[in-house]
Amino acid sequence: MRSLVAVLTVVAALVVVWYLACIPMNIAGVLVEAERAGATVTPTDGAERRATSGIVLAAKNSFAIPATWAQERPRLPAPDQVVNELWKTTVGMNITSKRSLVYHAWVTLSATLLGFAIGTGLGILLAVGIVHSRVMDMSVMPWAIVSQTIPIIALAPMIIVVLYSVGMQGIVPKAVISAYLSFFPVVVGMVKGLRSPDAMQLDLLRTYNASSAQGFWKLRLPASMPYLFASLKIGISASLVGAIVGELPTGAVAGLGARLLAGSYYGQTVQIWSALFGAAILAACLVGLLGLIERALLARMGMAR
Amino acid sequence: MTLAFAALLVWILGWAVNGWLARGPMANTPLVRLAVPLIFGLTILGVWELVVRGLNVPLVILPAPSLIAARFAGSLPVLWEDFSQTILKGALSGYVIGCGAAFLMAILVDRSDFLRRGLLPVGNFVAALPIVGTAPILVMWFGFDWQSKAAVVVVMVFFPMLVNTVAGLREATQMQRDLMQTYGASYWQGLVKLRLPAAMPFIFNGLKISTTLALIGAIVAEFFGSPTVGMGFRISTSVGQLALDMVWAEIVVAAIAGSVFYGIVALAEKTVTFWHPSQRR
Amino acid sequence: DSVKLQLQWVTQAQFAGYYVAKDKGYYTDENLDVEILPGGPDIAPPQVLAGGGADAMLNWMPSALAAREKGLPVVNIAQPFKTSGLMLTCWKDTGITGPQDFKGKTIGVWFFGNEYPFLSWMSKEGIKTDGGPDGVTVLKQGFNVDPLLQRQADCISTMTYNEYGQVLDAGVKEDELITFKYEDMGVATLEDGIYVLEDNLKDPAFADKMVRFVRASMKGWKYAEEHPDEAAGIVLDNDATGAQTEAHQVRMMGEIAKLTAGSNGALDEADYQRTVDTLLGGGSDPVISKQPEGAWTHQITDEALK
Amino acid sequence: MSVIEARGLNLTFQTNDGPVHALKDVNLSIDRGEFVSFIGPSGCGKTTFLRCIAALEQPTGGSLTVNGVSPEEARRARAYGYVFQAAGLYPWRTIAGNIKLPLEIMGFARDEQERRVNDVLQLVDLAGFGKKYPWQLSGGMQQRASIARALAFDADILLMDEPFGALDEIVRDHLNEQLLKLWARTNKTIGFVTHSIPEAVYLSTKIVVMSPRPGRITDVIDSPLPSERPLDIRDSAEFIEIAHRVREGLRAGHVDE
Amino acid sequence: MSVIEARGLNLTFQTNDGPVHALKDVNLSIDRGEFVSFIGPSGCGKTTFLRCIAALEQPTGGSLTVNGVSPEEARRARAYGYVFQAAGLYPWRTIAGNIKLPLEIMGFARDEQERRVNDVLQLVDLAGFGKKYPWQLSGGMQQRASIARALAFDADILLMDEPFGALDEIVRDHLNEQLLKLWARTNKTIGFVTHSIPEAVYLSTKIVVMSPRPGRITDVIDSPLPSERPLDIRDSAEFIEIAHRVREGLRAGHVDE
Ligand SMILES: Nc1ncnc2c1ncn2[C@@H]1O[C@H](COP(=O)(O)OP(=O)(O)OP(=O)(O)O)[C@@H](O)[C@H]1O
Ligand SMILES: Nc1ncnc2c1ncn2[C@@H]1O[C@H](COP(=O)(O)OP(=O)(O)OP(=O)(O)O)[C@@H](O)[C@H]1O
Ligand SMILES: [Mg+2]
Ligand SMILES: [Mg+2]
Repeated sequence: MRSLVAVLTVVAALVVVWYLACIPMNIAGVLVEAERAGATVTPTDGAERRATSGIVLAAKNSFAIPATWAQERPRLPAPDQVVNELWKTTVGMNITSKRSLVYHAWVTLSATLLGFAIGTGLGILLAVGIVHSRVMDMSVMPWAIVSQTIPIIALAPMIIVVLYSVGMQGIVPKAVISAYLSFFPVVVGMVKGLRSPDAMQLDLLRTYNASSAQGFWKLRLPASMPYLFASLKIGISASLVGAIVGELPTGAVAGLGARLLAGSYYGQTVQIWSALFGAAILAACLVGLLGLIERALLARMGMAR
Repeated sequence: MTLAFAALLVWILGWAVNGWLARGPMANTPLVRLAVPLIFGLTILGVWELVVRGLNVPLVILPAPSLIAARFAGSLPVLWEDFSQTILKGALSGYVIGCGAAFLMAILVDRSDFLRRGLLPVGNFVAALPIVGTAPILVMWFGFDWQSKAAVVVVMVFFPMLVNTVAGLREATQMQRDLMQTYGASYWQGLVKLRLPAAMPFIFNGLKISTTLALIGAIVAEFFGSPTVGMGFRISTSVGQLALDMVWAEIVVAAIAGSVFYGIVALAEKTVTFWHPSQRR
Repeated sequence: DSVKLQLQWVTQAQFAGYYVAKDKGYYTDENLDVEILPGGPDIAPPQVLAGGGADAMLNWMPSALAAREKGLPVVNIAQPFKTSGLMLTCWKDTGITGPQDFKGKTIGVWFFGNEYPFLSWMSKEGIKTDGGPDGVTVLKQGFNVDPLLQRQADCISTMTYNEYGQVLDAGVKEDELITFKYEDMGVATLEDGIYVLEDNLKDPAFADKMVRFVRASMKGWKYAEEHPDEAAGIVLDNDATGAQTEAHQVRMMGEIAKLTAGSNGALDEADYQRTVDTLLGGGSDPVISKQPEGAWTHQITDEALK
Repeated sequence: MSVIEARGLNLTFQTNDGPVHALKDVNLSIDRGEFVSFIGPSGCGKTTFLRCIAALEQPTGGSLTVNGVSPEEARRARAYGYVFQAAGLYPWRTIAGNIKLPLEIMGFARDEQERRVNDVLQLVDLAGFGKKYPWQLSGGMQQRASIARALAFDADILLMDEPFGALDEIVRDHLNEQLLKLWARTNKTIGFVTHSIPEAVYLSTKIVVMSPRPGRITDVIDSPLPSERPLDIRDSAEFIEIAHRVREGLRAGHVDE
Repeated sequence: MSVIEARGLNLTFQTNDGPVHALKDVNLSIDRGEFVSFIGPSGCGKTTFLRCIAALEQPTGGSLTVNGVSPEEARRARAYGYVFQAAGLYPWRTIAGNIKLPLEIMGFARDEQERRVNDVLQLVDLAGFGKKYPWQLSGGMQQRASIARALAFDADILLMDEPFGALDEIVRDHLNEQLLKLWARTNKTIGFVTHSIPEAVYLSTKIVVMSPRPGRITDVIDSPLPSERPLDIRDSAEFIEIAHRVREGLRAGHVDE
């Protein structure tokens, strides 16, 4: 409850700052439009205006301020414009329509989930290997770190082309990229988690003469659950970013990435921002969902207090 | 086909050598710790080379490592120019500004429970904004040169750093805080003598995460508009020119730069947080 | 028979002929099942072709010739676009009146294979592109016209059918701008040709498939030229992003029609030679270093236009 | 004169499971120079009471004065040296650095700091270990360092919360002996929490027996033992008798486990 | 017949700072049904010796047999119930689930599992707590659950490493009493590590005093106390005398701290 009030306060403050920022950001464009519409603006000379800062322009042309919040293609759209667009393209539209953000979110989401599943599966397998094999630990782990320094967007087109050439199109290439981004946090978290049982707990199993499979299922795996979920939450947002990145070169067919691209291509700032927020909201929902699953699972396991 | 078969052999051989090293009596010496991943890397390169040659993979799909190395060696001036534009100017300045701002913000936020509760969820939300959406906007705002790349990096590293630092500042145990109280220490004394040192492992965690983010951010941002220099610029135009060897040479630069950057931060971490159990072995 | 066609960019009226042919059943009439793969930033159609992800691609000739020099033997089998739509659009108030005024200015250029005509032109004019005081500063322009509107560049690359309209849409009046058409500057290069891999062409079955494909596509183009509004509608139906607007596509279709007019699909050798000469004239940094051999063929169009 | 004076002290924690009555109606007065032990089962409020004295916890009722002023004011006047159950040394500082910490905070001159650090290191038998880091020392040595830290700035009142809980019996005996000597020498007022009956009896001039739910004082035993106490005083009949009385008091408050 | 037989046992750990001689020339034989306590200062090798018996550590010299075979074989025959210092219950399993863990691993039938869990819960006075999670229980109850876990599969030998170290004196007394009763009933062989002299004396038939650097046995004391031992046997002269002997033995090995 207290958190909610705090969050709302911060959001409100940010919104106010945002509205204020719109004024200097957009004033120059607004003045050009106003001038074309026949209004007199100061300074009248375009070149001189360009050399003047946005704040000064706003002060000299206060009549134009309201217009900075209602431009059609602003540099910085006002919050209500973004919210309006979001509303219009989600609730206000049939979700099967290609103009509906929900449709595009679904396209991205399906790639995200597939990629997340692949990445998580791979990450867990790798982590199991690393924990159980010293060779893998010593040789693979450093390269896993290096792999994260490679800019994925540089690889994305190539991954897609390579997958094209073996006949994979559509959702799979996107999912592969999203898996590439999500596997790393899972590996790191899972290795940590599988190693979290202390020596005493492992020794206990040895006194029972338990096999290493029994040790895995009865000790390491349950002990790793909190770590797994912490990294799953990071992994799923990474997955989403991966799916969006994968949508750019695949031809911007559909999905949030395509919306971003098309918006950017046609200078539709409001559309970019709404797609951007759509993506962030989607990420928040996915993380929230994982949080719920975590709570339920840990409660069933008796680890939630 | 024979080459592909040789690739399999190389793989098995590399793996066997590593297995022998890792299980051997020297397994814990620094030399072996370095050698094992290196051998693994070399094995992969060997397999790659042999597979590409053996299966006649077209150059424009995947060049062999030897070609990439040749291109790397032959383009050092260009690579250096791109490196200094993207990494030294874009990534580093963004990294310093972003991490610095996040650090100061964290100290502010930490003073007020209200701010912390309010800001962190919002911060997490903002951090989820995908870079491919924010980068074009920032390029539009800050122009085509490295400033906009730095801005992208700032946006990318700010929240991971903030979250880690805030968590770190709360890391001091109740007992350690109480001790400060019994001394009647002021807020700043408590901050400098207790909470900052205790936060160091977390701060470094944030700094480490931020290194790779900074690199990726600066390179990716160049895809959305840049002058005619920079690693991202080179990668994207080289793909268009089908100069895949150049693309991979830049990726090698990125990987080396990333690893070195990460290594430096990790080294700094080792000296600063020498006292932390994780650094003590 | 199935054909995969790799476009250079996202679905828009620039590719109307193919969408029309598909929509109107021209491909089906030829017994073809055509899949149109939209492109996007950072995906190189020659690469897709090389990887076997597509049977044919659309490409600008400079990029295709460069790929050929890189060892990827692509061949032009048809050239539906007769005229180039590429322009450089500048603010008039920067004082630019002709190419000689470019020195010291900032110019936005598309890369990814589209930079070749510009570089050739500049070297023909003797202007350096390294950002020095007596050269031009080149920016890698993004997907839109913002660099011009935001005054980050003095000039940007535009296409007659697309970006130029966007600049006007933003409220800029034509008399505030000065525009240089590559066509008028004598540095025009061929755009949007249909290319396939040389080896594939030796296979008679493939060649036959391409004949039918080109025939149906040209039929689509000619239909689109005559019915621009309907063609724009078809493109819109095929746009999966839902971001395109009708007005924009209708106008684009109108401009595109001007570029395809005059082409029956067969490559005009003179145009080809002019393109090659322009590219070879690239001075110190030419796009291609030698006269290409076998970069085009009339084999398909001869058959298709019979 | 009484240094610490609690009258009808109450402290209730509000928790998710409802209020916890950690201290109920606690009355106690401690004179200057006394060595007072607090003993009682887990959760009876020993720690809480010590924390109230050091103004680390705010009582919800009753009155508590230290040196005639409120604990808060006493804390500002730096009246307390507090030793926690675990040594709680800062791992990023050397032993000497840890001991210097309160001195830095209180603004002692640099050479004065050095002098005091050396003095207290000597006092707790750690001379020569100043440059080591905490994790390089055994548990017993760490605990001694933490006592040195509490002694360094010469606070009037020394509060110790199970300082020897983690140590083995022999080390513990040894530290007990040293603590007694130190107390005799400096004449500080000491509040000392322990779980060990012999320890409480051996050290204290006054033993406070507490019992939980709600936390309250069930018995206050003034020790008749002489101030000179060799270790084998623990085998004396007097000692055993007091120990017995403490044990009875404890058992009474312990019916439910 | 001797269940555990160590002859000239040596164990050296190789560490970064050079070798650590954790056990040197240890000779000891333990008969069936004995209750043996190990006592000694920190680092003298008590834990290490227990771990050697349970085949968790490999001796570097000498011989050690358990039931006439090697510890390794004895472990495979599941001869040990081991109770660690901390309760070490798995937080994601209920108390019953924790006790069931070894039974599952050893492949007991399902209804046999249930039966045994109920039996041992009864034995340690925790009937009715099977469905609770560890953190819902007090420390003393957790420790009893961990003992129940070690008892569930009826190992011959029970090894306990400071099982009551973290508990307060009253709870500890109570558990000591119960442990003695249990031992009397089941007639297991018990190896028990402790830091507390009274605890060692109260529980054992044999007290092994150890001393560190290198870890070795300095004294083995056979207790003359009767097997029936009420708590107040601790005030008896006999008890005090043994305790005194143990303390002397300990002090001898403790000169350096
Ligand atoms: N911050 C707190 N919030 C809520 N309850 C608390 C808090 N601190 C202590 N308590 C409760 O107050 C009671 C007394 O706690 P306290 O720590 O003083 O016991 P103690 O006598 O020191 O026990 P121990 O011997 O285990 O240290 C306990 O029931 C405890 O759970
Ligand atoms: N795995 C190990 N590697 C290196 N040295 C070890 C290891 N385990 C124990 N030692 C060393 O062996 C010696 C004996 O240790 P051990 O744990 O048996 O002592 P202990 O008697 O159980 O002490 P405590 O009472 O503190 O538990 C110590 O000096 C310890 O530092
Ligand atoms: Mg306490
Ligand atoms: Mg031990």
